[in-house]
Amino acid sequence: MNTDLLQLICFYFFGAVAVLGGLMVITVKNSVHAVLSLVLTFFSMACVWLLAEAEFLAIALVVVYVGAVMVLFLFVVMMLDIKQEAVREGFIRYLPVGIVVAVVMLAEMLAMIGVKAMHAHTLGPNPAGDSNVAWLGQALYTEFLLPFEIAALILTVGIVAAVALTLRQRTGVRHQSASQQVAVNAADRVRVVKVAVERPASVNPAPVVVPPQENAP
Amino acid sequence: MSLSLSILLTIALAPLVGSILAGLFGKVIGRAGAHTATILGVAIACGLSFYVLYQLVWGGAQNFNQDVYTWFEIGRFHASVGFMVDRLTAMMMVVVTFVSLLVHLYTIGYMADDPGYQRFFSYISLFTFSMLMLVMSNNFMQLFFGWEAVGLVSYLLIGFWYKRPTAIFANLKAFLVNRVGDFGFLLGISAILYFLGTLDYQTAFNHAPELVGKTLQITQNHAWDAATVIGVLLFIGAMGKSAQVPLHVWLPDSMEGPTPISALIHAATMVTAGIFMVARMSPLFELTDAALSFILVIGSTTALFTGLIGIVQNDIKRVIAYSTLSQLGYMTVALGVSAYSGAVFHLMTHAFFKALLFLGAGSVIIGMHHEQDMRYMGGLRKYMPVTWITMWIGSLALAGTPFFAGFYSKDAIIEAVGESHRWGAGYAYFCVLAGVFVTSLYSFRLLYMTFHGKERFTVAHGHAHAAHAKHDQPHGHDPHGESHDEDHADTHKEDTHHTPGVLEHAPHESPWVVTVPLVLLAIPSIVIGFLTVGPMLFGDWFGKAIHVNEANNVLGELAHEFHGALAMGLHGFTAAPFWLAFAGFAVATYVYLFNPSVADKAKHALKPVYEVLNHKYWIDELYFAVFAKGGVKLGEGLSKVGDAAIIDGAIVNGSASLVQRIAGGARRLQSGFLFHYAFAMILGLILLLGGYWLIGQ
Amino acid sequence: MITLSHYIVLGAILFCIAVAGLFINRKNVIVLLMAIELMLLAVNTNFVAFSRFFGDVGGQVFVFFILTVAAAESAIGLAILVLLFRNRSTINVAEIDSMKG
Amino acid sequence: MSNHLLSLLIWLPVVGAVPVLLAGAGRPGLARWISLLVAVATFAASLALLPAYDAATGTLQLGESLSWIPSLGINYSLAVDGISVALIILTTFVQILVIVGAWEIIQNKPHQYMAAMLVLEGLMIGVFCATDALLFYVFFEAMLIPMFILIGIWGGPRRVYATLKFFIYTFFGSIFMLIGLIYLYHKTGGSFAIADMANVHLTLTEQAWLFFAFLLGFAIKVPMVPVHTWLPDAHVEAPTGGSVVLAAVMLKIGGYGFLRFSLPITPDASHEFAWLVIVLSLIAVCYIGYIALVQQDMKKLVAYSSIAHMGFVTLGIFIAFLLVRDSNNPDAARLGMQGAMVQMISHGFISGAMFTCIGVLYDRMHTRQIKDYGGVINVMPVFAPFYVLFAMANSGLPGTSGFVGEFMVILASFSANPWIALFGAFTLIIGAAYTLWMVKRVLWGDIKNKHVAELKDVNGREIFVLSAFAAGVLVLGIWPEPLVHLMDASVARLVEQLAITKV
Amino acid sequence: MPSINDILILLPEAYLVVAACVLLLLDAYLKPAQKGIVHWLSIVVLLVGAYLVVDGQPATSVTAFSGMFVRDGVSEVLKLFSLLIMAVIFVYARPYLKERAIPFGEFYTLSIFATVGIMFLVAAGNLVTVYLGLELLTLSSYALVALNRDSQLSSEAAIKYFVLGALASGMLLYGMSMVYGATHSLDLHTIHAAIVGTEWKTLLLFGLVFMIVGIGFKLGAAPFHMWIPDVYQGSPTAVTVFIGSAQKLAAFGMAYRLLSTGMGDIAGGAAGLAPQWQMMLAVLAVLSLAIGNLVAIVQSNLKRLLAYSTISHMGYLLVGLVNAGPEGYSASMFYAVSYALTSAAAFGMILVLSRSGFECEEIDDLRGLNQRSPWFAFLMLLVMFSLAGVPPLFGFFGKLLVLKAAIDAGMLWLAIVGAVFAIIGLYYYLRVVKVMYFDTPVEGKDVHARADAPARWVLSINALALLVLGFTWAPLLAWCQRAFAG
Repeated sequence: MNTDLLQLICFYFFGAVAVLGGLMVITVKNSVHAVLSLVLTFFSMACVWLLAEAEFLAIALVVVYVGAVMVLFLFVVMMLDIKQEAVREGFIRYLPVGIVVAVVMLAEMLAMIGVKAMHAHTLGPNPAGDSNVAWLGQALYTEFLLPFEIAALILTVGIVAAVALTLRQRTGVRHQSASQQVAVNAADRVRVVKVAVERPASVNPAPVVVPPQENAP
Repeated sequence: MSLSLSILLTIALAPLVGSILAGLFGKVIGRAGAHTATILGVAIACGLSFYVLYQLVWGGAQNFNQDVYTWFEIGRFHASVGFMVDRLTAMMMVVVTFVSLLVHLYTIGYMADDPGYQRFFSYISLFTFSMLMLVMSNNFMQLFFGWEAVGLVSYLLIGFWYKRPTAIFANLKAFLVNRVGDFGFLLGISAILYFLGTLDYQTAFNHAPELVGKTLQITQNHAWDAATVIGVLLFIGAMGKSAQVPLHVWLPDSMEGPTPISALIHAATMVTAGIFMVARMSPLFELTDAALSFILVIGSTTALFTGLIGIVQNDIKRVIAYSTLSQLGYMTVALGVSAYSGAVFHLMTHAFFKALLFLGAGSVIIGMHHEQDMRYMGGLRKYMPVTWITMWIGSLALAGTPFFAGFYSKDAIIEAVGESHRWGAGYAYFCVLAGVFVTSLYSFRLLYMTFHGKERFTVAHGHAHAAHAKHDQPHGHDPHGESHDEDHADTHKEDTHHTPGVLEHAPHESPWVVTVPLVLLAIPSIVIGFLTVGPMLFGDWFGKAIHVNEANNVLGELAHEFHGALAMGLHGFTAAPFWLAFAGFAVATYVYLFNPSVADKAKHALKPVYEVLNHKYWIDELYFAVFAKGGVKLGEGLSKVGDAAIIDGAIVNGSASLVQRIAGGARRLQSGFLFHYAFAMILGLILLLGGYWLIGQ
Repeated sequence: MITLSHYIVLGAILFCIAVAGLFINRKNVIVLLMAIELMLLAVNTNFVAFSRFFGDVGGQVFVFFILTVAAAESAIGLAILVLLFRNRSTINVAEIDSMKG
Repeated sequence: MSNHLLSLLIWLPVVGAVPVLLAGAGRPGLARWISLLVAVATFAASLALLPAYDAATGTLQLGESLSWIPSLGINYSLAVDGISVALIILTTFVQILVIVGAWEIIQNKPHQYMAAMLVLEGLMIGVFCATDALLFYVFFEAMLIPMFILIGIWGGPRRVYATLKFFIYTFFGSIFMLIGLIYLYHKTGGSFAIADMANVHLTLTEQAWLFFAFLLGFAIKVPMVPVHTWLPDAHVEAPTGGSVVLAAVMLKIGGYGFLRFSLPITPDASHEFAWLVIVLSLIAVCYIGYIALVQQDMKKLVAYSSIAHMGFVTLGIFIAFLLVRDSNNPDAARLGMQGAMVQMISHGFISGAMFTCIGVLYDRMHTRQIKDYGGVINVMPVFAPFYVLFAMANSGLPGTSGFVGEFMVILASFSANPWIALFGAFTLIIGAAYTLWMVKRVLWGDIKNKHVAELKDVNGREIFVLSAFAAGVLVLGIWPEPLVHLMDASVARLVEQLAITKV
Repeated sequence: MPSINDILILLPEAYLVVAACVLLLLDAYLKPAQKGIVHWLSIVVLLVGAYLVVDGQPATSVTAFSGMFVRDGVSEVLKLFSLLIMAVIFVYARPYLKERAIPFGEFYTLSIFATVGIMFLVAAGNLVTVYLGLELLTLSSYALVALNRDSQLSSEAAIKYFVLGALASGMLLYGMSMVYGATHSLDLHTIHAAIVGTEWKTLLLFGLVFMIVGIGFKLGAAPFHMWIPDVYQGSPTAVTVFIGSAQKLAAFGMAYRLLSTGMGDIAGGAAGLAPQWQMMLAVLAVLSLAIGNLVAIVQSNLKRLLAYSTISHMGYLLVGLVNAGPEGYSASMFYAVSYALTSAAAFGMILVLSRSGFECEEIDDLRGLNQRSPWFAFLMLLVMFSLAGVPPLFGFFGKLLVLKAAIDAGMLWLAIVGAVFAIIGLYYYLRVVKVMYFDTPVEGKDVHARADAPARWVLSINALALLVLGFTWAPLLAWCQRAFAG
């Protein structure tokens, strides 16, 4: 069997699975299913990348995405326990709009990308040589050192942000704050309200003194 | 010997100083101080005016023409304040200051009880100043200044009793109608500046011949003769000030002012400013037959038709007012036939006898405790003999009785019209002749109704009623006066307590300050014509001040037949005017003295005519409806449609609310839904892409 | 024979699916996040393909960074989601519209 | 010192506003006195312009120039000619009266009021001094801010509508002017100097666009029909002092702008479209006259009358084109333009005085409706003559300043076209009609109601203000030559410039 | 290979990163009562950073790390002002954070990280640096927006911001991939050079469109503006001020790097894609002007109003950028700086006037401010007039410059559109002034300046600077012009 043809068949197969998975992501009712469809897509795309001999990235995709990100997604989906039935309302109504927009966009994109010209580009010898990892690593630690460091920063931010947002200090617990109690100012607590003398009795009289509030947390 | 600037300045400024003293410091100097100051000022002016006249006529002084200060100077245009004094001016100065002086004196008595005493003196002195500025001017700018300044004082004085709704209506009306005239006048001055490039009299007159052949392109294919345009425009100014038809409507109403004012301003001086102006501009008017014909027709119409109204009036002052209108018409007619000196001569004589009549009427009004309706008078001669006699003198002069002042001037005018061949002269001749009859009729009607016959008033003792300027108007004041303002009505109600014809005291002769001026005016009313007709009309008295083309010189023609004042007077008895006047006298005597019922019968028999006259040809109503009401309606319409609806409503607020509405709509795009936001972004992307795709194709 | 256009068209299709997913889905924020992941996948495919076909390492390095960032992004995104759910007890997009206009 | 006189004039009041503000709400008296002091000092400084300025040449003088934005060629450059000097002195003069006029009338935050007034004064002087277009624009626009505040805080019940309308309206006009200025900057190759702009060659089309940009900016300020509707609202709602400054000085800036920009920069387009401005001016005189006639609110009436009178300013300026170019009558053009200038100054006095008078009444009765008054003269015998005097001046009575400008403009416009003069002279009738009818309804007559009966006559402070205005009105009316002379050479230069085509 | 020189060029950024980490640790170990020190320290950190930016500035443009990082005049100006504005924001934020118990440490660290992101973004010489800088900035921002953890609005804003931001960066990346495909390079200068020879012009254009979406999103230009109002409103005001001011500088820098450096400008001649992106930016500018100004009119929430105002201001910024030449860039940068300063003051005012349990957010909350705090009313007046572009305030001159830039580029129509919308825009700024000055305060809503003295002082200086800079903006302009002169 011709290697080229085999590659092509593999490409079409994985490509089709990826597209199918993608479509399922946006259409299935169950969020868990959607996540799993996305995992499927990632897997297929990893294979497609492999066909382009981007081995490191293909593995990274599986490891980073499927292994970490998607698990996180699954975790959140399950943690939040979203009611399924409510989530799908109105789906059919907007489907046509979605299809039209997507198709128009695809048409425009394909028209502009110049698919024909690209058709001429076939896979040449692998520029990475023997090791895709070495190829990448070389670039990463020389030319792309600065971005690499920035990426590290971004990860730091990710950590700090995630912690800052989700670390839950127990609020609403009433505890005594001696310093606040000492620093209290009478004027802040008691407000003398002038009441009109001639106001008829039927009208609710304004409270003379506003009761002191609870200690602010 | 020449005139000095300082004398002229003193003449002009002395009344002004008096006026300022009385006006600004009236409280400080008190009543006596006020009248002393102003009378002193006017007296100085009067004395010096006589001196100036003397110098010019007998002293051999040269005409004076000098600028006092530059008002503005822009390129070749120049306006200044200055004096031009020649015999014409000097005569006017004398008339103005003399009459003014007498009116000042008279006012002491007439206004004795009025709270606005100082103010009044201030006004009339200010008027004297303004009038002097007008007549002494050597340029158009100053002429216009004086022109409008006298208008201002007239406005203030007509409205002197500002609590009276009718007075403040009349003064507004007077000012506005005058403004219509001034509108033309100002355009006339503009035309002079355009064609002659100057505002200076002398320069303008010197260059006047250049006007011939010049035209003013009014429309694409129509050009008007320059001189005619100037003449007509200037005369429109004169029509306003001298109350010529159709701008005469303000003068009768102006009688709302105190009587001294009627005498000074609305009879003797201000209203004659138009006549004076045209005479002064004679070098310009002589260039245009068309404008003079226009003047002639207007003047003769005024002379006859306003006189007719005088016959049916019952208010003593109004009769005289219409008489004034009519006489102004005569003067205008004289101008129209190029008999400028005739006009000015009549102006002078008229100033004396009409001031006399007005002051006399004022005296009657004082005597009648501010009753002005002649229907409630009668038989006053025994109560107020001096007034009676002087009024007779004035009326005789007015009617044109030979040897009286009015005779010479009026007869000369009639003769001049007869001589003239100008277009419209025939019509004018008819009008002035008919006018003589009418004049005589209303003059004697007035005398009879006021001084003769039986007393139609009763004296109600003990009926306490304030004897001040409150009075009712049984003659039916202009109905629009009431409808004009809502505030009008309630003031009027107060007055209805007053029963007409009931006096709380008997009539009495006026104090000496009133009668002395009457006497002093009566004298020139008799003799001034006799004395001056020769030199003024037929001699070269005015010199170059009045310019008449040889071809138009009707007075020159008449001069050939003139053989002295005495002969003229004697000849007067044989001429048509005298007999027409006599006819008027006879009719008046019969109807109003011997058989008053005839008057009523005639009124019924000639009801339509009476109605027409009584309503003054409905001109007031017409003007009120068209200009006043129409103007307000137009203003309201423009305000509602133009400003409120179109500009503010549709455009300004409309665009604001349009923006608001668009904003409200655009706001809804921001739905708060995440998918809409994403959709918007993607749509933007698609559009940008599509745009480029299309361009790329 | 696999050509560049194969990859690019596949990328474009995935991209469009992601786009469609973004606004077909009116209920669940998580699906939105997943659509974005799909979009990044499309981008990555492009980069990989260009890099491979033109022999430039930059594209693949870029993909490496995109993967890194996407991981951090997911972490933050999910944290926000959790926060949202905690505050509003829903992640239904159609209910999150308290700010509008 | 003298070469910084203009800067002093601009910044003295602006800086003077700071201590006024600092004096604070607690010591209103002190704030008042400081502001009066500053205003008087500014006035004194402005009088120093008279000897310093050489009226014989009419050039821009007392120039100062400081590079402001060197990279854009924007300079802080000031200079004055006769026209500016006159307007500056008008400004400083009116300012004193406004401050005195507000003395005890403004009880709510007087320090802010005074400070806003002073800042406004400085900015207005700046407009008259600036010879750099951008600097001009900055002053021109900045003026709006204190005015906005003045109307908004101390104004009447509909002040918000009025003040927003005022601000947006004027901003609307000037923003297009800004575009025009930038375009010109582009054309001059990087200079905002007005003189450079005047020298740059422009095609007729360019000029036409620029002309309309300027027209929009200045016409709204003047204001001309049909962009005038902000003025009545602004006036009605503004406090007395605001109205006075607005009418007396701010409107003049529009007319001044025409002279400084439209005329020298777009002479051919201005000539081309002079008919338009003339027609609009005549509409202002006639149409607005009728509208003024039916106003029920005194301030509105005077505001409309301002529009009508400002019509003479634009008329006088633009007939100059007909006269110079079509009739070759430069002297008449000078006459017309002088008329416009004198009218500006005179209207400054008259409208200021009229608004002060109305303010006097309003302070006592808290109404400006004509129908609420009647017979005021009975109870305010000192006030009434002032009112009559100013009304008369407003209706253009000779001997008052109101006459001079209109007289000159009408004289000149007759030389351009008699019909223009005809419609222009219509003001004699309609102007008198609306002004005096108001006088009749307000002053004359018997006491209308008990509120009128309780009116107190003017006090010494008010008499001072009114007398000062009256002096201005009368002196200018009786002897305008000094003012004319001050501006004549400058006007002559402008007229010469008009004759030169740029195409 | 990177050398020590590269590090030196990068010194300010490196320093800030280290400092931020130190602060983070410090915060973790400090007792709650001592946390105030983090506040002052972080301000010092920023100021030192600013000093380092200016101090080590090389005379000419230099690059580091294989062209990944550019240190030139443009980045200097943008960095300096970002740092200064961040310092100002920290001052404003302290009382606000304190009263709302928003974690201090995280706020400061994330803000500093975001600032570092800005610094990388505006100094990027490579698509990768652009992307990473952008992500560093936006990821921090997402977290900051959500930092008020108990607020519903805050989390709603965060999720909206996050989803749309991710979408935008997805599109940006897609565009970058296309550009990469067309030019075979990620380096901006190389891309620029490759434009001439590329056979894939359409592909490039295609990429450009996608990148412009990314830029448009970051700027908040319509139709990619939808996130702005909600995020501005929902974020803690202390964060809104950051998004509304310093981030605009970043967005400008990003636009400049991607479009001018990458896609070519007028100076590059016909070879570049300048005509194409000029046109696109013009469209975005008009839409932004229209939507921003129009919808702002109907807002009642002050933060939302300022959000729409931002959109319109970005429209003006784009008007300047459309010029596609040094004049236009300097005008736009000047505009960005002036806007950042002004909007910092505007939001600072909200911060200073807010207090615990009361966000001074509604326009009506300002009613009668002049009667209670005349000084702050006056400052707010300056801010509003500056935003409206009324001389002599700073904002006017920015507008002047961008309008001039448009006219210089022969786009008179765009300048006129800008002018027309300035008029509409004026209305809502005036409305704020009106509320403060002309309305009487509502009982019980007595707005006072409650913040601590430093915030009040800095706010005063910030707002007064708008007035002072109105007279003395020449050096800043010269600086901006110099940055683009090379």
